[in-house]
Amino acid sequence: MPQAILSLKNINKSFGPIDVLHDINLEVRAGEVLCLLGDNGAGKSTVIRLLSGVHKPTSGVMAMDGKPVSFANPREAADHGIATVHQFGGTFPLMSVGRSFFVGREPTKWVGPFKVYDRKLANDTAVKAVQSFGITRIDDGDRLVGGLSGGERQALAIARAVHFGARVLILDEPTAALGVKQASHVLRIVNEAKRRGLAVIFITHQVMHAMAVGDHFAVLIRGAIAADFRKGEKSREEITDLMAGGEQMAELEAEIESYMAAGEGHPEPAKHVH
Amino acid sequence: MPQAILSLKNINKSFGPIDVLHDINLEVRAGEVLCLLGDNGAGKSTVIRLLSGVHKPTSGVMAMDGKPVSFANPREAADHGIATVHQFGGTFPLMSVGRSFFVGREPTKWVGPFKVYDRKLANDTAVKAVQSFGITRIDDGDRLVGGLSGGERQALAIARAVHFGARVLILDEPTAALGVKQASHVLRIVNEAKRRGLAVIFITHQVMHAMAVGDHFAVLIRGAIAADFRKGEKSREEITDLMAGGEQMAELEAEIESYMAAGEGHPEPAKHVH
Amino acid sequence: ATIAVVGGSNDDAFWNLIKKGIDDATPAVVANGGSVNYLRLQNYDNFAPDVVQLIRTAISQKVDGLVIPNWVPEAEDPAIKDAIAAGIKVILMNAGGADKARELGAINYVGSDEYVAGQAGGTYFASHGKKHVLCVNTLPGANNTEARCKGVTDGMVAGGGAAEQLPLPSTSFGDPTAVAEAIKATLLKDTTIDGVITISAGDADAAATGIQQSGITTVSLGSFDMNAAGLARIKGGTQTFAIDQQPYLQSYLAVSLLASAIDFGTSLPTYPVLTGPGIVDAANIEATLAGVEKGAR
Amino acid sequence: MQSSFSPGAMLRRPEAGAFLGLLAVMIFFGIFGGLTFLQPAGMASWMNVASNLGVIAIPVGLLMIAGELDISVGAMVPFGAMTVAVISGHYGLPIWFGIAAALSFGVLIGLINGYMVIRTAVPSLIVTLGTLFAVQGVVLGLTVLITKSTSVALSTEGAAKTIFGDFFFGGQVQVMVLWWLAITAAYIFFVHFSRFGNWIFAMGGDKVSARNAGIPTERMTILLFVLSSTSAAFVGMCQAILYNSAQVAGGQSFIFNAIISVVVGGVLLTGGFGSIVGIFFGTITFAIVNQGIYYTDFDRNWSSLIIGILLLVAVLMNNTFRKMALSYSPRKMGVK
Amino acid sequence: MQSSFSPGAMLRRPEAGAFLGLLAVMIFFGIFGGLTFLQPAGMASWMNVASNLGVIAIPVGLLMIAGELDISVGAMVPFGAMTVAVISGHYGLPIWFGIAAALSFGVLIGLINGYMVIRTAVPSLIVTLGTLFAVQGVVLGLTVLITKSTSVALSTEGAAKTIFGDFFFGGQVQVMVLWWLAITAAYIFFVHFSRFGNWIFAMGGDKVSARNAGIPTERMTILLFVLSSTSAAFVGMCQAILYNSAQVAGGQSFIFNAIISVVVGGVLLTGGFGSIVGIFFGTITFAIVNQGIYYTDFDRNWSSLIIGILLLVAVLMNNTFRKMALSYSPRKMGVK
Ligand SMILES: Nc1ncnc2c1ncn2[C@@H]1O[C@H](COP(=O)(O)OP(=O)(O)OP(=O)(O)O)[C@@H](O)[C@H]1O
Ligand SMILES: Nc1ncnc2c1ncn2[C@@H]1O[C@H](COP(=O)(O)OP(=O)(O)OP(=O)(O)O)[C@@H](O)[C@H]1O
Ligand SMILES: [Mg+2]
Ligand SMILES: [Mg+2]
Repeated sequence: MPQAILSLKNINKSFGPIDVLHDINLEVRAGEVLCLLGDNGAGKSTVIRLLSGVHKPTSGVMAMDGKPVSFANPREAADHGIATVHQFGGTFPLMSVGRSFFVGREPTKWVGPFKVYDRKLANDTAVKAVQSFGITRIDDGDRLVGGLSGGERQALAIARAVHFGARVLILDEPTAALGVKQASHVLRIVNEAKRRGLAVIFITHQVMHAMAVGDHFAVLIRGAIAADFRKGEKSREEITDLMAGGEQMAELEAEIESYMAAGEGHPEPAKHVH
Repeated sequence: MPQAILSLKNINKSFGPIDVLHDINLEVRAGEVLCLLGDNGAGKSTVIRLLSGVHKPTSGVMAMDGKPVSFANPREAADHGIATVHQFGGTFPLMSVGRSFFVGREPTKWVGPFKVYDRKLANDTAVKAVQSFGITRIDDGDRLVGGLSGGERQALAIARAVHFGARVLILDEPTAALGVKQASHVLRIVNEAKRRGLAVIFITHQVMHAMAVGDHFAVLIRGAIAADFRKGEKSREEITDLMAGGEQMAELEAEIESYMAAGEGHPEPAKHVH
Repeated sequence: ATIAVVGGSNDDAFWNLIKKGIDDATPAVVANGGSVNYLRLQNYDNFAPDVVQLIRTAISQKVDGLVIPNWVPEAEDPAIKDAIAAGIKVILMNAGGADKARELGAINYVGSDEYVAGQAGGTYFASHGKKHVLCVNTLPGANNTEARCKGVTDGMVAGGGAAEQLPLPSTSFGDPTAVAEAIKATLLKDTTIDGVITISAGDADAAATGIQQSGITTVSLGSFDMNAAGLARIKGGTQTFAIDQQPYLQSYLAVSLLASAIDFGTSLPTYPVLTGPGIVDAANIEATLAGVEKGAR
Repeated sequence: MQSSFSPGAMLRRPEAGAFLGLLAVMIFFGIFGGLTFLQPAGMASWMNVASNLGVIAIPVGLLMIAGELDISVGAMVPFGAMTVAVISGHYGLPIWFGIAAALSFGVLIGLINGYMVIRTAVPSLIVTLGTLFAVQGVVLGLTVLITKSTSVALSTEGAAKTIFGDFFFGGQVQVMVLWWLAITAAYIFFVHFSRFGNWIFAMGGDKVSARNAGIPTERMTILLFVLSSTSAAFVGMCQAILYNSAQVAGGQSFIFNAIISVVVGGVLLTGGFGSIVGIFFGTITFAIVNQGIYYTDFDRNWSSLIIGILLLVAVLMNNTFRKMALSYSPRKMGVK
Repeated sequence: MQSSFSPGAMLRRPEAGAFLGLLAVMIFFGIFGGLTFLQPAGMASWMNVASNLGVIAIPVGLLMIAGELDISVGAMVPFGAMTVAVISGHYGLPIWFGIAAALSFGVLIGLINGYMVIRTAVPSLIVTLGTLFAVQGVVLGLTVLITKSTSVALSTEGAAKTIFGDFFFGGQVQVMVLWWLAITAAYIFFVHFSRFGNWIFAMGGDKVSARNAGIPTERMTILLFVLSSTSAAFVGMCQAILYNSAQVAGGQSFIFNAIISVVVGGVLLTGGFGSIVGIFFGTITFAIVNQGIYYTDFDRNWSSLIIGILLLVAVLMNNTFRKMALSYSPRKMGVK
């Protein structure tokens, strides 16, 4: 197994009196997708915010390539090669696709004595990057982001992260608001990033999506790591139960199961309650 | 089959030059869950907005119990017994749970000559309604909504709709941002509403969720109904393809499938690309 | 002759009387083939630059004559000199004085003087036995209002009394209740005050109420400039006097003198032409009211 | 279930910060100004100022709770005053004509503001900045056109004078104080006890969701703009009757004074949070600070500085209380 | 790919509305005022007004693009003027001391505004309203304390006079016009060509996302507040040198005039959209409307009305253009 790019050791995080994370230990490796699972409020986004320099841990050690690091702000994390697509936001409706893509890392060129924003390069790069992820409808980098669909915006954010994320790509619920096609697009993008040798951290509430791309799974329950296992070590039912905070999801799952089993064989319509 | 409570006949909807819906025909019956499926931007939320009085159709007929109706505003739709939880928003962070629950339909009582807002009744009703859906952590109606978790807020919105939605309950992607446990809670709520005899319209991008509760499925592709079938008439793969706008989802699905098949039997970890 | 007149803010009662004087003088100018253009300040918020701007506007319009108040000499003088250098005949009106007019090369000064008007008010108070006067300034920091209050103080001191200024914050400007209550509070706190003077006629409306509220009947009220309500008070005895600089005359004379000088080469030996300060009190209230009827006072 | 009368719950109410601010200001001026300003004559002093401001501040505050701003009130005060003075003073028509006309113009400008805000996506700050200038221009232009003057006298006798522009209680207190108290009580009922108040909070929280919840947001928006500009015209009208005269200029100080009172009273500028009682306290606080300095020995030249610092301190205090309100949950969240 | 020089693309730019507005205003005054105001002397008239306003309007507009407001500029103009007048006029110290002090105070107040905005969640409208009053109070109090007067004379000779407060071009045009053009060019580079401009737009679009994208949002916010209050102090200082005197009062008209220029220039009050060229056009438009009336035969009393209507029309026009910009997509969306 390769050495971890990024590792968390005994990380704790409190917001004032509220303890959110408790003794987190995690490792992320190149060419591997780590799925971070857990209930609403379990602390997944908080872990991400520590890794991307938005917050600082209250205690514990973060290390890159074995050397301890500390990020004063998101910029420093980005400079260390950590690219993050946060759960909400990340795009700017009234900005052009090109400018939005390069926000905070604008490409410049020299024009005489002045270093100016290279609009053409930015637009071309942005359009190419987005199209390489299959969103071919975006062909004008001057178009405003506000005019894109939700799936297109998500793709833009991810394309941006992949473009700049030299080593670690972090995606916080990238598929939540997406349709089946867009979601599968995102999953393909994750597989593509993994194939390119990036380490990926992927957060989702959908077992199917997690299982489709994950190599390694960590489940958070109320701020602590409740389970940490590799692909194939646990069944879908076990993972689902863990994602639900360790409770038995039996009833509903059973209903879904029974339907699915039946569904293949085209059962007769269920009886209705009137 | 019982008579349709709500039906759409040849409904079209354009925003200025943009045609969004095209010749929609749909029927919703009591005690039945209609799943509205489709890609991002297919027009699902637009259908919902017509049904809930936010927009008016450009042409076509909407009927309740066979009689044509037209809603001038959301209030009129609500007065006809149509309760909607919209895709975004619907809760007010700086309002109390009780006031948020009753917003627009505040309970009043007479105090001398004055008709005043009945805070106690509102709080008690709201807390009871939310708790009856399993969210027992909310026990004070004066608490501000902004302090609730995403799942709790969603439950509040649904509990509100069920409480007022005498006949038709519409949920637009209620499970999108929810954890596995919360999502299954919502699915149980849908089943409970159905059992109580409500007609439910349910929008989701997750096949599993759709199949877990749906009796009847309608798939929108680019603003038109591309398929309309009942429970058991189509397989999960077929539904998934339809949800993705009719395209083949084969590759990725295959990967998921293969994993799932293998998952049950604890396969050895997949090889990594380094 | 084409004549430009620069004047005070649009919504200022005083400058409306100036406008009446201009309007009444205009027919004679027009009859001789000329025109009169009245350039008014929008407000007093950016005073000196705006005034200079209006002078330059007049220069750019290539007028023959300019009637201009010299409110802020440091700022206006260069522009007025430029105007004269451009061949424009200038009369200073309302503010500036004879010495300034001579220094700049203007042909005359028509008007009163804020400081002199203030002095007249102070002297009037002192000669009526008042010992301690409050000058209420709702626009502290502005040149003209500061000069008025300073004049009152010097006039009182010369007459053996004392005076002080009450500056109100900008949050009280235009709220008569806040002005009235500020005056009342000051009167209650310092019972030696026996006279109040306001820097504008509108403030006197509020001051009258404030004095009445204080319950101190020995306080007499004066005001700079006057309005209908103030004149009614003078007639009714609840206000003692108003300082009038007869704005109608200022503009009427200034425009007429200037037009005549340009068109016919006349010149007036009287230098300067003083239109004030005049005091309106119970003695001459009836005649004043007759002028008010006709919109000239 | 938590009792709603616990000290903790009290501290989380929107008016908590405003109330503590009021106490602090009273203690401050009590120490530096003696207690004159708490005795009847002194109280009348700031009550009169607070009443004129308060009648305008409450509807302005309601607009802020609903997520809008109205700065055209600064032109509506002289508009109301001038309308009654021109109609009943200059033309000598019965005073009730003038009163009716002043209030009607208030309604009219409110309708214009409201319609422009709901029909266009232009922020209300900009819309009402436009009407502020436009109404100022109309008042000046029409007044001069009609009366050849910018100051119009008005003398009122009888019932209208007693009801709108007189003093009572030993000739010290303006009838406006009674109006203010009555109107505040009516607003408290309207906002905190009737169902409509809930609608205003919902609109400020999320306008689209509020509309979807069946609230007639457009009608409410127009109603609130009509309330604020009519209230401003009402105050102007009463001032003209009280002071027997109306000026074209002035009234602009009501813009910032009302905003300060509302914000000091705990209303959130971004909408969705606040209370009438808070605005009431905020108005009194502002009036005491504005007038209290005359009871002290401070140099009057520093009054603006004191007002500015008060505003910043009050807002920071409210901010703290609002955070407490939001983070409140009956149990401690977190691990273990 | 769509060429960025097509007429359609031009119309979608933020300054399109502002440019058409400027044309409309020029035509309007061309018809009603003759062409005098387009001849050199007339041009100097509105150019001088526009230059003083423009130097302040651009940083105020940048703050609006970044989602903030600064109304304390209304107190910074007299503060800057008074500082240089007191130091170099009253105390007679070298003019460069006064200039340095005026600008330093600008930086200081900007830092205070910026820190309060980033450290607290209080909206910048309220924070700067507080500093507006506080600075007004300080200027009045200190000036009276030091000089026993509210108007201080200042006479400047030599280089400082030539650079900051003189006329050129036949004694018609203020040097401020040169400053304005140079500063505008610098801002155009800074905002539209350097990378920092992108940061400002991102901050106005979504501050949290901007920070997460690695933009030093706090430092940028402080920088922008420093820019606006220093620019206001600069304008005040130059006015004092030009007019040889400084008054305590005044400057407040810059608040609304700057906001109007910025909004007429196509900047979105809620942030994230606008352009320097637009603000430049907006400032000229405002200056022409403000001065143009003196070249017409209209009754001067109606000028406020004209300004108010101009503002509303300009904003509605910009609104239309912004909608076009947003809904633009190379292909028609929809069914079939
Ligand atoms: N800045 C903060 N201050 C106080 N509490 C916070 C803060 N940020 C997060 N929390 C709390 O920490 C807990 C974990 O939040 P987090 O956003 O990490 O959950 P999550 O696992 O991402 O949930 P979800 O699946 O809903 O996105 C929650 O209880 C949340 O209220
Ligand atoms: N008010 C509007 N004006 C113009 N176009 C609109 C409007 N509302 C929706 N549309 C367009 O109509 C189409 C359908 O939108 P809708 O929100 O109904 O999609 P959806 O199926 O709910 O998608 P999602 O799964 O992403 O929520 C989209 O292309 C959208 O841009
Ligand atoms: Mg999260
Ligand atoms: Mg939708």
